[in-house]
Amino acid sequence: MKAAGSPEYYLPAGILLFLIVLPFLLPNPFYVHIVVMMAVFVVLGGAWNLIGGYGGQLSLGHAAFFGTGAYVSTLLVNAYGISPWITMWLGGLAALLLSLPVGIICFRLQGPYFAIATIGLAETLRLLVLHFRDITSGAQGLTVPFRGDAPWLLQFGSKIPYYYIALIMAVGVVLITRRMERARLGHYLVAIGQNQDAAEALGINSARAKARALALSAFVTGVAGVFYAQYTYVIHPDSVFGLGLSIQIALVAIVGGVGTTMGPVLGAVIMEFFIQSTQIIFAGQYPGLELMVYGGLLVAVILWRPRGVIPWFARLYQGLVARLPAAGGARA
Amino acid sequence: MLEVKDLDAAYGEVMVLRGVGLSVGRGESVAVIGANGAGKSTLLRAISSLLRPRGGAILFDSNRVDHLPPYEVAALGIAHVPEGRRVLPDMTVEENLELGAYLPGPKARRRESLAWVYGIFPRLAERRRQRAGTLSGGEQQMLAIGRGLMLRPRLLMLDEPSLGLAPLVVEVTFQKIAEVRKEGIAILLVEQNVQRALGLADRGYVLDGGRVVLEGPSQDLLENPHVKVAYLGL
Amino acid sequence: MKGDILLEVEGLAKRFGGVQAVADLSFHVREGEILGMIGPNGSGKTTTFNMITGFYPPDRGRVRFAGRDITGLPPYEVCGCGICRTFQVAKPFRELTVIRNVMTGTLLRHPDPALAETRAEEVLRAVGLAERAQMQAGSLTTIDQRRLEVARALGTAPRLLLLDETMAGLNPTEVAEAMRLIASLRDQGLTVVVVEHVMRAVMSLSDRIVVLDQGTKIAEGNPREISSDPRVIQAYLGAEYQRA
Amino acid sequence: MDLTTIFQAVITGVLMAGIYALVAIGLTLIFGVVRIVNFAQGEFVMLGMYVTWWLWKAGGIDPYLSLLITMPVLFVFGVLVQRFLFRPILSAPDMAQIFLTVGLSVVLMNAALFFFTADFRSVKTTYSEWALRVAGITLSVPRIFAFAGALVLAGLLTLFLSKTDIGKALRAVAQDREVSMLLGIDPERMYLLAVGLGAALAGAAGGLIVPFFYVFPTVGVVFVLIAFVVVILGTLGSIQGALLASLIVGVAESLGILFAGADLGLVVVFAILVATLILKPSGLMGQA
Amino acid sequence: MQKGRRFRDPVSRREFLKGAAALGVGAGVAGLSLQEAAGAAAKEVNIGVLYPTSGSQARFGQMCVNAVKLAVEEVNAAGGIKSLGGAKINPIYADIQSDPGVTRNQAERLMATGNLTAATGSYVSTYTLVATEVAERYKIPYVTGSIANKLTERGFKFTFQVSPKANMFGEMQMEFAGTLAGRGKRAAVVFEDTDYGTSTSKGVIDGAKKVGFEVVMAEPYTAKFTDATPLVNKIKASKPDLFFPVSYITDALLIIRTMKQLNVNAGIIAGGAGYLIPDFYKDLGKDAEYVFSVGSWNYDVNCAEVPKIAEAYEKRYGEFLMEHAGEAYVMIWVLADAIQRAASTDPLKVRDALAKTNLTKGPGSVMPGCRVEFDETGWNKRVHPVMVQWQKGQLRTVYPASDARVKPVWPVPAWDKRG
Repeated sequence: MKAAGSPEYYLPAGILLFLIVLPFLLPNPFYVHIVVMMAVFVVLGGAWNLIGGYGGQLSLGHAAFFGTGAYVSTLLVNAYGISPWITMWLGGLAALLLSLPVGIICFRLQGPYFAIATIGLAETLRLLVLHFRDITSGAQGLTVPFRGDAPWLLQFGSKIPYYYIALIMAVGVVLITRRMERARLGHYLVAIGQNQDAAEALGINSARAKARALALSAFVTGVAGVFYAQYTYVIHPDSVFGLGLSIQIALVAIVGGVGTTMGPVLGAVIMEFFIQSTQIIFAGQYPGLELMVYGGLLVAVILWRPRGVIPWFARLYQGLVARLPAAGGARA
Repeated sequence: MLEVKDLDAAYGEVMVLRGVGLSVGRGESVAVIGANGAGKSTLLRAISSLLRPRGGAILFDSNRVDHLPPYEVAALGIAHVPEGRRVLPDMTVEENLELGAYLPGPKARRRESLAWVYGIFPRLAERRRQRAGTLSGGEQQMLAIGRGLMLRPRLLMLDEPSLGLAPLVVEVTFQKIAEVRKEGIAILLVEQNVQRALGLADRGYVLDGGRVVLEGPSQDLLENPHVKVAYLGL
Repeated sequence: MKGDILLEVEGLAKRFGGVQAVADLSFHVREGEILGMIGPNGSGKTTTFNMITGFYPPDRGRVRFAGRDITGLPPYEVCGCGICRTFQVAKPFRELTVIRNVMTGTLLRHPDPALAETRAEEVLRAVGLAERAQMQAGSLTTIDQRRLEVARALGTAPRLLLLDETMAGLNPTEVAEAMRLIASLRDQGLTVVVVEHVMRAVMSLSDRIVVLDQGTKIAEGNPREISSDPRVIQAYLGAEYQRA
Repeated sequence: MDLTTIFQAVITGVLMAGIYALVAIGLTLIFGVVRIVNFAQGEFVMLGMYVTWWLWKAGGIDPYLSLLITMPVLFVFGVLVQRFLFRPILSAPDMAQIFLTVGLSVVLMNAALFFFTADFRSVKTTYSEWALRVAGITLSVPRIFAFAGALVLAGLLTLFLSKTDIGKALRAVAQDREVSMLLGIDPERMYLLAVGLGAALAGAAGGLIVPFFYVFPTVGVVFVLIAFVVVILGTLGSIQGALLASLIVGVAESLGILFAGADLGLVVVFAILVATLILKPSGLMGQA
Repeated sequence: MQKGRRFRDPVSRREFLKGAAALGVGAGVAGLSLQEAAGAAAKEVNIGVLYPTSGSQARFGQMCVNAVKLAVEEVNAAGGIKSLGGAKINPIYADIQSDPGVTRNQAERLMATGNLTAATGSYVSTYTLVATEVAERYKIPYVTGSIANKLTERGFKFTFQVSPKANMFGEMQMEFAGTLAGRGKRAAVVFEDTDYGTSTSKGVIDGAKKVGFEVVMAEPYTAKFTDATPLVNKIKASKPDLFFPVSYITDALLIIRTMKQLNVNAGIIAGGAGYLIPDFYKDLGKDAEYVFSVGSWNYDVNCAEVPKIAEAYEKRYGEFLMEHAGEAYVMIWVLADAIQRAASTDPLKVRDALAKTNLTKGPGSVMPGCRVEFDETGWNKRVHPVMVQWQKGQLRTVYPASDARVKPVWPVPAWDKRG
């Protein structure tokens, strides 16, 4: 019997409540920054998961969509003063349009061929953005002019509004993932991932299903790129189109657990925690040490949980749910 | 020489062999027949350790071999010619054969074995420099058997050597197997072509649904009406 | 004879490397019948299925379905036309539940997941898997995996069902069950082609039988004709068997 | 654009191809046998370069001579990597494998930074500066050595794979792991060998590059992306493919710089990659 | 290496642990809290120091950090900040990993948790652009030696730029080239496709017309090449009299080596960075001779204190103090001066003091021009670039006349005519 007072309901509700009040519990803006970055990577990892996890297509070029969103939006904001609330959709749309040829080219490829082709496409885009500096300002990057508190321009003096926007986006991605998972597309993608031949025999056009998932994924990634540009004020071809970002996006989903709704959420939290703690604990004094530790942690997690931490975490969570008392009542 | 006792084997959750018992004596040739899916190939895979059994025991020269890795089973002198031939397609015929004598013992006799195998399969000698992947089905089957012989096995296990071959080629293949038999090598033959298999073997087992349903001398089985029933549903 | 010709295969051929898997194969299937397709291992039955359903492009030949040329269409379009197949080696989506496996099929005609689920439940009841709906497909027994394979195919509401060795590895009771299931499908108006090794089943189920050997058709006719055809016995049991 | 300039570009591209080939062959060998795409291959090269540099600095050993030490050292390193990092995840999803090697590359790169600092090291030999001039075309001697070294090593590897039993066993494992076991081959040992050889080749690449290039912690990044393009273009697992593809990539890059622009050389290379994959999704040597 | 305490930013680490606990993920690092016992001394002025000490820019970043360490020790040894009772400067180092994203993150961390009075650093303009955006929002003064014009042209109140601006470099190079070689020469310009390369080369290309040069080639390139031959081959085909490269490190070295090999004899007037570091001469030896370059600083800048500083650095680190490291050094003294005048650790007061900076003597003044005074945008209006040339293994300033220590060697002997 599941009552509203059972842990199954009050635990998630409690977590959500905690997330809503979280910024006020944090000692200073840096921690708000960390949770904002966690939320951004929940969005990115979640978006990647749509095609990489459910669709089983290991993309290492997602920075291309992120960068496209960030650049298209920022160029429009700077040139025409359009509100980022509007260019957000345009940035997402641009990324979506980019995904169409990417899909046509790459979905014919398998495994490592696919992964490396996507690296190639993102790198090509990065080099072209550097090359056409009359339009993109090349290596100078683009700056979002500082306007102080300007909600219409998606700029705030405090980090807290950014946090809530990022939180809404992160929750949005979780909901999109759940929705897709339950819709026809999600069923199809999972089936393709399990056995493409069997799926095709059941009338599933696997190329089309993957292209749709990629388009959705690209769109969300592009929107996240716009938010990131607004939040971080400066974008640069190497940072928003770089291989490092592509890898980190995929890593979030992989460390968490691909093809699951909550995997990227967990992955983003863990990865960001690794990044921040290594940077802080080994700060500055011994060059290379912090990244060495970070890389080591990465290797350790993958050796320990090659399928991501989500199955392990899910057991912990279920155990917790089972052990928690029903709200208002004593332990039975 | 080979003794299989009460063998259970499964792929994942699906039980394929249930309590199979079988034996092959020195120099004896034994056929395992049965319809597709009866578990014949699984039996051979379990003997050569490609598949770890769920239960039961496999003994070779009275020693347990069911927990050895496959390459150590091979070292004991058990050659497994797998279903579908599985020649190494990007290597030449001769390279395939040479690899058959990869282990130290057989390697010492490699030149001799090569001559022996070419003697049995002159066709392979003609094609020694050709890539194995470009051979015809029958030639590939000969190569696979030849490769098994290079091990100088005491037991040669053949999995469906007639698979996908034209009748004439099947004919030739079985003549060759008969020649091998004369060399004193024990043979464990898995086959669905009842006539061929039993024609060659001293004894036979009929496998159905993962169990041995009939066993006995080949002649008895050939005359047993149940065999025909099992095959043609008559 | 049963109804009109539903599927017509004409001069189909396929070669893999050194092996001619199928050579100049022609046959047809009539609406509402069960056509058995038999032949020794490696005689080209599965390759034929693969060519009909678009997994392999044929080297030569045509496939016509309900008057439409479907040669070379991709598998999902072939399925969309109303031909669905099962695989010789069952290919369940192992990590999914049984009901979700079947939903993958029913979603083709019912894009709304709720509707697709209802339909999937119906199909599961029809094949006798209803109680296992929530089990992981990978943990099913052989017979249930075969049932699932059929259920998934039925979910796409096909006019023609191609069953590839659905009974391999089943014990006699299970074979009998499978036969009942297939017969009931025909009774519901479905056309079925069965590739099968279990002769007992083919012989009693099929309206007509096509026998393949070495990639060509060596015999065609009703079960009685086939079982007494010397070419068939030779192909199966060896040349001298009849004399023995 | 006069003909000499174009010819110089082509020759330069061919010489660059030697280096690309060396890095790529190690990569393709590891993939062919163990089925792991090693994103740390560039860092293997970096290690080889540091070993070579250190031998020169501390022991005054000539870089070419030190190949005799560098290659065994890297071989052992590769064996250890296979044993303790790759083996536990051989049956894990592709993704986990790729990211394990990414993590490894981060660790190696920063370990080098930690132990050797970010200084740019170089080895000055008497022949570092030598150049041949033929008909207005200049060829750097150490680059010719590197190219020749690449050819020799590729040749030796090919000989090893085609003439020795162990080499054949390695190929057997790559083609059919199960059958190789039936022939008495222990695939685990072949995996150790393959990764060891792949690493040794990376070490050799490092040694051959040092006389005309620089050693620094992030140097692997310079080579690895191109090496990926090469192995994919030439079909993963194919050594001949890697050789052919590295020639194409080297010349395309060089001509791309000449005609399209110095910042677009790689774009030209990627364009060729994409075009090839559209026509042949499994690369030049792939079965259609 | 620093002796004594191993970790130098205890404040932020302790803060982090608090934050981590708040996030409910603190358990993993709780054990590490033992190491923070050292705690902050009573009187310290925290200065954030952000340089890339890992990743592709690590070589430059590490040299800058070395210079900062030297300057901090000197400030503290000289009695610290006297107006604050001899408070010591406590540098809090952060490695920005040659990555704009990490720069953002580290800037956030230091400025939110470091209890900073001011910050300095970044070397690469791209990173400085990011860091100063953060500094502006946290209202923490940021002193930089990065050269992008944009840095002080955004109306920021908290960014201070001690170095010449990007456009001045190219203008200086061309002005010098004009006086050196006369009008009507053929100029080839190549630059790595980073911000530094594109913005300084723009000055070169624009300046070429003014001195009547014909630009026969102007091309960006990607610095991660393994062979400069394709590029130099193309340069050779354009038959230049003068060659203006803007490069990082390996590309600079390969370009010069290859020019020698292909016998390309244009006068080389480089754009700083890779041409001005110890590695350049160490690797090229005599082939580095006669190469000109523009620089934002040099170790023979014509100011009284410079020889002493250069000597101290070289003695300690075994290599000469290169331009960006020199600036990094100067900036610590500029900050010390402002804090001294502010007599406060309050970032706002220090900002106001910085804005009024007018250093004419002491180690804080030793930019070219020997004076540091910020205009209303925060730019050091007294500074100009200098032209230097490699002569006998030394980098010597040759232009403008006010700064020149030696005469330029011109024309440069052809490669095959050198001893």
